[in-house]
Amino acid sequence: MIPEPTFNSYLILSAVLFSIGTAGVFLRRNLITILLSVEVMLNAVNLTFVAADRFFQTVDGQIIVFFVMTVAAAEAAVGLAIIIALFRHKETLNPDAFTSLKW
Amino acid sequence: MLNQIIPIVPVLIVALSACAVLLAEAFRRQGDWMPVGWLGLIGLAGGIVTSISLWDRNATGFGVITLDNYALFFNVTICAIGALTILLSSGTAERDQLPTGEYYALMLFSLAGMMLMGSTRDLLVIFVALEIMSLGVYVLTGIKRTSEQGAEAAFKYFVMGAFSSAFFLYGIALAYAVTGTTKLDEIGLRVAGAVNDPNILLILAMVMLLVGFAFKVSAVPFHMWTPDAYQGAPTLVTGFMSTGIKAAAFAAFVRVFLSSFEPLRGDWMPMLSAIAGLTMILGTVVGVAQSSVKRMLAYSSIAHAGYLLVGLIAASSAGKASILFYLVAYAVTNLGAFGVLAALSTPDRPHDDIRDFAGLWRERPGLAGLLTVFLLSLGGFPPTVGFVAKWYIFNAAIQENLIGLAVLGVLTSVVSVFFYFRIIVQMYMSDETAPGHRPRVPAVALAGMLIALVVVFYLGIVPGQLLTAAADSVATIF
Amino acid sequence: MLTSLVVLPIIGGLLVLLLGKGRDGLARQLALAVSLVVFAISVAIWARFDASPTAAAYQFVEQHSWLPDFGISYHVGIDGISLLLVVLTTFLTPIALLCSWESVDERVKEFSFFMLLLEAAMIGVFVSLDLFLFYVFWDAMLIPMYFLIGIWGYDRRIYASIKFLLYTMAGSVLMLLAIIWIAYYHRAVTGVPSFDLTDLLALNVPASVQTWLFLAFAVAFAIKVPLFPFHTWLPDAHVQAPTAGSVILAGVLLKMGTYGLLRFAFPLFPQAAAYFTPWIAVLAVIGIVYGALVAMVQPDMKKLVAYSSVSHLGVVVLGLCALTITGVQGAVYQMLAHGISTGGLFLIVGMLSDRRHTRLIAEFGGLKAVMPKLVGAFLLVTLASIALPGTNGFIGEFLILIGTFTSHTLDRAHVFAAIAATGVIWSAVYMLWMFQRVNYGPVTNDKNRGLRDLSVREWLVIAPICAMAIVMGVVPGIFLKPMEPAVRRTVEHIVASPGPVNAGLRATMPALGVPAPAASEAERADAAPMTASAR
Amino acid sequence: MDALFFWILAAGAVVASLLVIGQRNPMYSVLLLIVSFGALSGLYILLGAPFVAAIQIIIYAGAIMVLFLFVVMLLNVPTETPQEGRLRLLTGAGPRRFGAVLSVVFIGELAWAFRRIQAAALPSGAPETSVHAIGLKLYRDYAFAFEATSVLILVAMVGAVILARKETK
Amino acid sequence: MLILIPLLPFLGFLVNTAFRRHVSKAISGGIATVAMGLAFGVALTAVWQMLGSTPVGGVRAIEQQVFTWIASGPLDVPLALRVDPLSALMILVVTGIGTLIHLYSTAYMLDESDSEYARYFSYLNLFAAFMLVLVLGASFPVMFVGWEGVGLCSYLLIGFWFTKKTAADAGKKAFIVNRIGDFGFILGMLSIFALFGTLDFQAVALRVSALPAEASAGVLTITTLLLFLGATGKSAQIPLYVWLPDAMEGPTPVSALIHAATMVTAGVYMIGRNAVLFSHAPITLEVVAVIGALTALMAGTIGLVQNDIKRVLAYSTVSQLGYMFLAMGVGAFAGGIFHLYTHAFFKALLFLGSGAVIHALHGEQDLRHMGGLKSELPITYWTFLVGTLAIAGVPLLSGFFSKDEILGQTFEHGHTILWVIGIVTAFLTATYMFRLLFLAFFGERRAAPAAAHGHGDDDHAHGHAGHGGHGGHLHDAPPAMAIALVVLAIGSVLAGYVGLPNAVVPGGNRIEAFLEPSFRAIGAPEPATAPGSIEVAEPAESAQEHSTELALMGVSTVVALAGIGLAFVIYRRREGMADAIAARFGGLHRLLMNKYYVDEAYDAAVVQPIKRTSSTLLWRGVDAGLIDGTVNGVGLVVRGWSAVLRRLQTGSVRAYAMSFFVGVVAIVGYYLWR
Repeated sequence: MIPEPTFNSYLILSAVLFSIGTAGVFLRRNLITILLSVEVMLNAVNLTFVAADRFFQTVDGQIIVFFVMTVAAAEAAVGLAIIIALFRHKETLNPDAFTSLKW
Repeated sequence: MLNQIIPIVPVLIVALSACAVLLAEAFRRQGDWMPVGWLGLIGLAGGIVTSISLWDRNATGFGVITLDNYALFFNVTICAIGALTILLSSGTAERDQLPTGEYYALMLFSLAGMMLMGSTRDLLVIFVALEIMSLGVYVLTGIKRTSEQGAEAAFKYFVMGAFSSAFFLYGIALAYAVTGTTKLDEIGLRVAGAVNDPNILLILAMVMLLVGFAFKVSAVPFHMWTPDAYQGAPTLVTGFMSTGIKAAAFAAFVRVFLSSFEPLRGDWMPMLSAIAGLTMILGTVVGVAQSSVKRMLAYSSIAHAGYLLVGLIAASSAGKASILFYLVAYAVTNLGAFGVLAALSTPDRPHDDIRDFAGLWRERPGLAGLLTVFLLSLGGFPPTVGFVAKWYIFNAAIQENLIGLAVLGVLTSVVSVFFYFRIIVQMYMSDETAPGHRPRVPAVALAGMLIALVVVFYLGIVPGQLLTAAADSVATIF
Repeated sequence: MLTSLVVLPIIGGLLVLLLGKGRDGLARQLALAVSLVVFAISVAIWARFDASPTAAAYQFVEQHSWLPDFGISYHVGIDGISLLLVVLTTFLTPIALLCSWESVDERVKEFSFFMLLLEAAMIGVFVSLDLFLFYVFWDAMLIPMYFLIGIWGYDRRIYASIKFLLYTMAGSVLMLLAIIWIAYYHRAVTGVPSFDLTDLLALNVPASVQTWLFLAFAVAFAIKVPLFPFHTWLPDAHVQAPTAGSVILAGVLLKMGTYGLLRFAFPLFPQAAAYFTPWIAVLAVIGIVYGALVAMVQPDMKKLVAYSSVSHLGVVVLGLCALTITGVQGAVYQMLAHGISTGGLFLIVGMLSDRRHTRLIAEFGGLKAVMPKLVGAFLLVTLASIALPGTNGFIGEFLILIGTFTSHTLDRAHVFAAIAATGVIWSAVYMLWMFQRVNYGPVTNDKNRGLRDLSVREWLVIAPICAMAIVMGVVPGIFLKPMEPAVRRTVEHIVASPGPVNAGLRATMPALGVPAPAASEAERADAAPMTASAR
Repeated sequence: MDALFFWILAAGAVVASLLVIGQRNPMYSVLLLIVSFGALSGLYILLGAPFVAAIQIIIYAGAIMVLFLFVVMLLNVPTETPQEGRLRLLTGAGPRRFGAVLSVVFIGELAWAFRRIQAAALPSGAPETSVHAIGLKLYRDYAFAFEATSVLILVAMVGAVILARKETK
Repeated sequence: MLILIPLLPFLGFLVNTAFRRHVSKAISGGIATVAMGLAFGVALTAVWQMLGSTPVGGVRAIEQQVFTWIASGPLDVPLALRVDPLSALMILVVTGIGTLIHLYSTAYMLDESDSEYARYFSYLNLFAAFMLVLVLGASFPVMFVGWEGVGLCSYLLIGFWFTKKTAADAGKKAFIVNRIGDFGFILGMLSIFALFGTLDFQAVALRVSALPAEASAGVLTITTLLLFLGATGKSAQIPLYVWLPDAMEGPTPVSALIHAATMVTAGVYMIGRNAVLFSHAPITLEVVAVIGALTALMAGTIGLVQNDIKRVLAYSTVSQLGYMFLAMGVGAFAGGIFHLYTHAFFKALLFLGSGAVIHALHGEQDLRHMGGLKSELPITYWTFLVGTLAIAGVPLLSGFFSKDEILGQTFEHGHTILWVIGIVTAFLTATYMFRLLFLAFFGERRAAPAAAHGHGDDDHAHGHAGHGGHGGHLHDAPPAMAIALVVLAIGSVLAGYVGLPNAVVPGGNRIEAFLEPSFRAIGAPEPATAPGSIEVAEPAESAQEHSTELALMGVSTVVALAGIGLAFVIYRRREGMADAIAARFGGLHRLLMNKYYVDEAYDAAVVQPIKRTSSTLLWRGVDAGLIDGTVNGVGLVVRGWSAVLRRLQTGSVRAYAMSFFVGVVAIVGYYLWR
């Protein structure tokens, strides 16, 4: 019989997703994918909120999720704008191409 | 309902002035001049006035905003930072061909965010405010669209920022998962309840929040963005973020860690001590080898974050007050320094290589003198405010018997003197003179620097009132 | 009264700075005028100073609340010791300004500004009775000196100046921590923090802690003195500094180290002092011989004089460590004497290098035939610095030797005295050798022919020095009498320290993680409050 | 029954996310991310939060991801080419593997942490999650945050415009 | 009143220094000489007063406290001057002979330019002033003022012709060697103050005599030895005598005044001044005696072969000083002072005589280039002869009595070996002095070979007319010099008659009786063996005593005559015999010529090692290398780390994220694993 998912299993799931997101940030060599990875992380967090909501029998978490999505949207907007600006300077999205600032 | 509004009046004024600036910019026809900067100044003045008038009122509203003296102290500080920045930017911003309207508007918005960070008692709002502030500054960093470095800096800052805010959010989530709330007070109650055997989730939440704040105050090892962002951003934006963001971040940092997570002090103190030590060491040591002044100041700001953390660790009332005082001191000094840099920069060259300062004394004795004073203050020499601030921090540290950190702090500050003085050496003692002409200094910007100068000396010689103010304001929060 | 001594130079400096472009002459005159006024005031103070043997207390005291919450106040006052040092400062500053009348010809305004600032800070150090205030002046003093060396110095000035700055700071920051610690120890005991010297002297700091605080203070001062292993900043700073800088550096700055030891380190931590004075004395005598030997082989006159200062100040420190009235009085006297005679030497060397733009002994020779007046003055200050009886140097050295020999706290005191007395030989060796190589023999180097003798201005510069050298040697009473009560008070305070001298280096501050040594219950109670006050 | 769904969806989310970061071509990544969002919204439903599930699809998959797609198209981003030259040392296989390992370690840590606390079974009954209830709460308790968010969005808009608009000579 | 005595010459110094550029020779010389003369007068009156004063505890003394000089804690040193028999004798000698030498100098230094002339006399006055402070000082520090002051003046005067390197070197050497002595002197002072809590001579004497003889003998011995070290420095005894011969670089009158008559005897005086102290330290006395004897012998042997007229005299001075210390050592304080007093006359005479010769020969100092001057310089010759006879110890001249006194006492105190040494030295003295006489005044003029001008110490470098005067008629001493010579010659003959041996004229030794009180502690009970009072013996054994004494006299007389005879044989009768002997004992001769290579030994053993250690080990090694290396090393380390750590900032955002993440993982790990 399949084990019943507990609060912990949800937490662990979100943790896994979160870590995958982090991994994406420094595994990928493409700015957009990096942004996507951040989105993955945010979503993982959302899962925690919702699970906690169920646990506490409230809806605050869901509202927070709502805010998080807004923030994510805003970030995405700005991030993509920056990416466009960058792309205008150098015809590439490889983050390692932008290392004029260092040391 | 109205008394609900009261506590948010200052931030509201600032935000509205930002909108006003936007509108003004929108209705500006190509070429004709619009006093956008002054609008901002008015708004900030309003913010300051209202904040002061609300002193000791301890107004609360919306269940998440508390305008205790602590918050007010930061409101005033942040508004002052903004005002000073605007003063210094006037003239130089145009010269660097920045879109002034958006420039000031974004600055004001992020100022509003900063003010919020200090005056809320809800993690969610802190998060949102943090985002407002950060997004504004990301954009400001890259606002000079012609500069590739600016874009690069903005992107690095943005990526790291988003990354860290994800962690911060995760921290909030974990805290929520344990306590079922994001209100600092209730979290505090839960923490106090579980102090002798803290729930591991709580610890994790604490760690994540700590990471988020540590990133914003650029503490090692979360500092990597700082030098690049500082170097790439337009000079005054650098000044703005180095002072404003630090202040706001510490406002929230102190509130969260010394109210809700105070009971866990025993748990976070060693970790934070280690971070503080690393921060001081790395900031000073790496600063020694820098040749770009902006980058050097970036590392110096990292080191200063270390000193501030020492104050946070001390955590006594003296410690908290010392943080407040230090932030003010650092803000005025650093802004002054960046103001001088900005005044010297030309559209084509940021004038931030250390060799650009060679022989500055002969051509611009006034500016050289100003920069000297600010550098001395950064180095912590009496009778400048920098000395009092450092003394106050180490005062707190010694009281709490943090001898090791104190010793580390003073020794690193000695080392830091070395790189501050490299600039002085260039200005006064090098025989050759830097090529390229020196632009004329806008009057308003000069006024701003002079204000900074006066404050540096005034607070250095009679710091009494500010010290008491800081002490009072921290007294209200715990 | 005392405040005016501190404030006047600052105001004057700012005025000088505000002068228009190209008003160098005016700047010089204004600065000189200010410094002379300050000198006059200080003399007036001396005249009104009550030197009666009963008047051991501080005089001309001014106290204004500054940071009351921290027990910090603007508290100044002088006793016999600081009085004389203040006068020394105000006496040397005009001379230093005058001696750079021609040699400093660029950026005169800034030069005068920094000189006056320096004077203010130095006076401040000597008059402040509040440790915070003291530290403020102590640290502020570095800046003008740094600029004086770094801007108007010789070729390796940048290295020398930054070395001077960092070296000194490295020592003093730890002292700052110690100051704070003791101030809050005062709070732990009495409930209110205090940085006021008189309050802190009343404390009885547990011996275990004294060790560390004393070390923090002592290192700061030892670097300033400079005591033997901490001296290497001195030669560089001296050689690279402009004449005026060297004069002030040798004349006043070095005294601050010894002054600090006497005024703060020893009285505040008497037991630690009693424990450490033998070791310091060892360093001192090493310094005496070492400095002399190294001075002997220097090719550069300034360097030679610099190392001779190391040797001489070793003598001073030894006198302090004797902890006898005679020894300490001799030490203070020797501070003044060294200020005069070494200042004079630097002035002379400066005049020579102004003429020849070199300070290498080998470049000179037979000057006596060329400029007898200058060489006459040279001879006089040389004799003063080798402590010939009848000159200022002798009195100090003699008193110090007597005091050391009869010291109760140093065991094997006579050995210390004996080694110190060899200084008599060494100084003669290196000074006379240098003097002879420079002034006697035939004029070998043609560049030295027809050098002009002392100008009127240079007379004005060097004459007061020579006069003082003689006066201090013949009628030392003028200086010994005012300082005696203060010295007596200080020495008695130090020697009459309660409790055994048990705290060795083993004893550790509780703050450093090591538990406080399980000494008396009281001591533990003393050591605890710092942690008690944590939450 | 729920349990089965949970495991399926969880697996789906994880796999999808892994594929997201495993892709060379951002286009695929975006699409795969939408998949994982779908899986997540499924989980939300399991958790009894249909409203969130809905906006998850609408806003995220619908709006944000479209934005991404749009940019990807706009810039017609080239697919990553294997690393060349200079920065190999820092981004070459070694460090990247290290990064991956680090993430795994992080998972381990978190998992271990969650193992420490005793497993808390989720209460069966879902809370009152009608849009009405949420709305009330949102506009009453979270009014201020809501307002703040508006500012946030304003900032984002201005910023995006500033950065993305073409250079006006 | 007493202060006037040193003050007068000091005023002379001030005037001559201040106006050296504006006064003619006559005035400056006049001022100086008159100042000395006045000082002599005052001294006479002072002594008269002293003799008239009522004795306190058996001692007549007058004292003047000028003002409190140094007062600090227990230490209280008034600037006090005191005249008692001993210092009375000294001030008379100093002022009297000083005046004569001033007078002599007025003529001798005429070749100098005006300002140099004035400078010379100002120094001379200054010296007199300090010397008088030295002898008048009532306490150690005051004496020390004079002690170092005269050292300074000797430094200045030796190096008077400073353009001449050898002169400058000699001055420096004198000062430094003296400083070594002063080091001992200071330490002696310190321990005396530590022992007795005072530095006043009388008080010290009193407290010492209060002690039982053995009490703290060890400390006393060390203390007195330290003082004696000072004496050896000042009075050119082994091991510190090396400066005196070089000091002959100075003008000859200076040699006469400072390096023969007065300054160099300061050490002897100092011991006499502290007779009580020293007589409580028998070991020290032994050392003093032995050192004195050895110095006398060694210097005498060196004197035998020197060719520079002044160096011969210099070594004879060292040797005679050795005599004096011998006397002090055997407790014959009075005898020592007596010899000091007679020696002042004849040695001053001899130096001035040699000066006259040099003056006549335009700076020629090498005996080998002299000869046959007897007829050309009659005054000089005759006076010189008197001096030579006196020093040689020919009976009925002053030298005979004093030297005989010393030898006699040495013998009676049972120091037979020392006595033998003394006798041998007496023999040598007679020999080398007459060698000098014969070489200089008898035989043929030996013109200087051109080569002779080459080497340094043979000719003054003060712009002299050169050696044009050879062959031609030489001028004898001009009046000023002649007077001085004659007076001193008379002195050399008569001075001895104040101290006739009691054996010959009972109670004839008046000077001893006169000085004796100065060697006692005032008011102290007369110690059983009051030093110097040996002569006061019962008539019972006095007969036998006298017989031995007479015998001894006979011996020394014979010895003196023998010495003269030997010199006569070698240098008059048999031409070339000297060279023969020199060749015969070549090694010995070379050894003596080079003064036993002592200077070289010192240089190799002391000077060079110190210099080398200082420059290579201490300066380059420790200072620049070790300490500064450490200091700069710290800086380098910081810079190094800075260069390394900044490389972590690679510029790749993913690396930044990595570091961020590492931080997180580490922190979380810490909290999980702690």
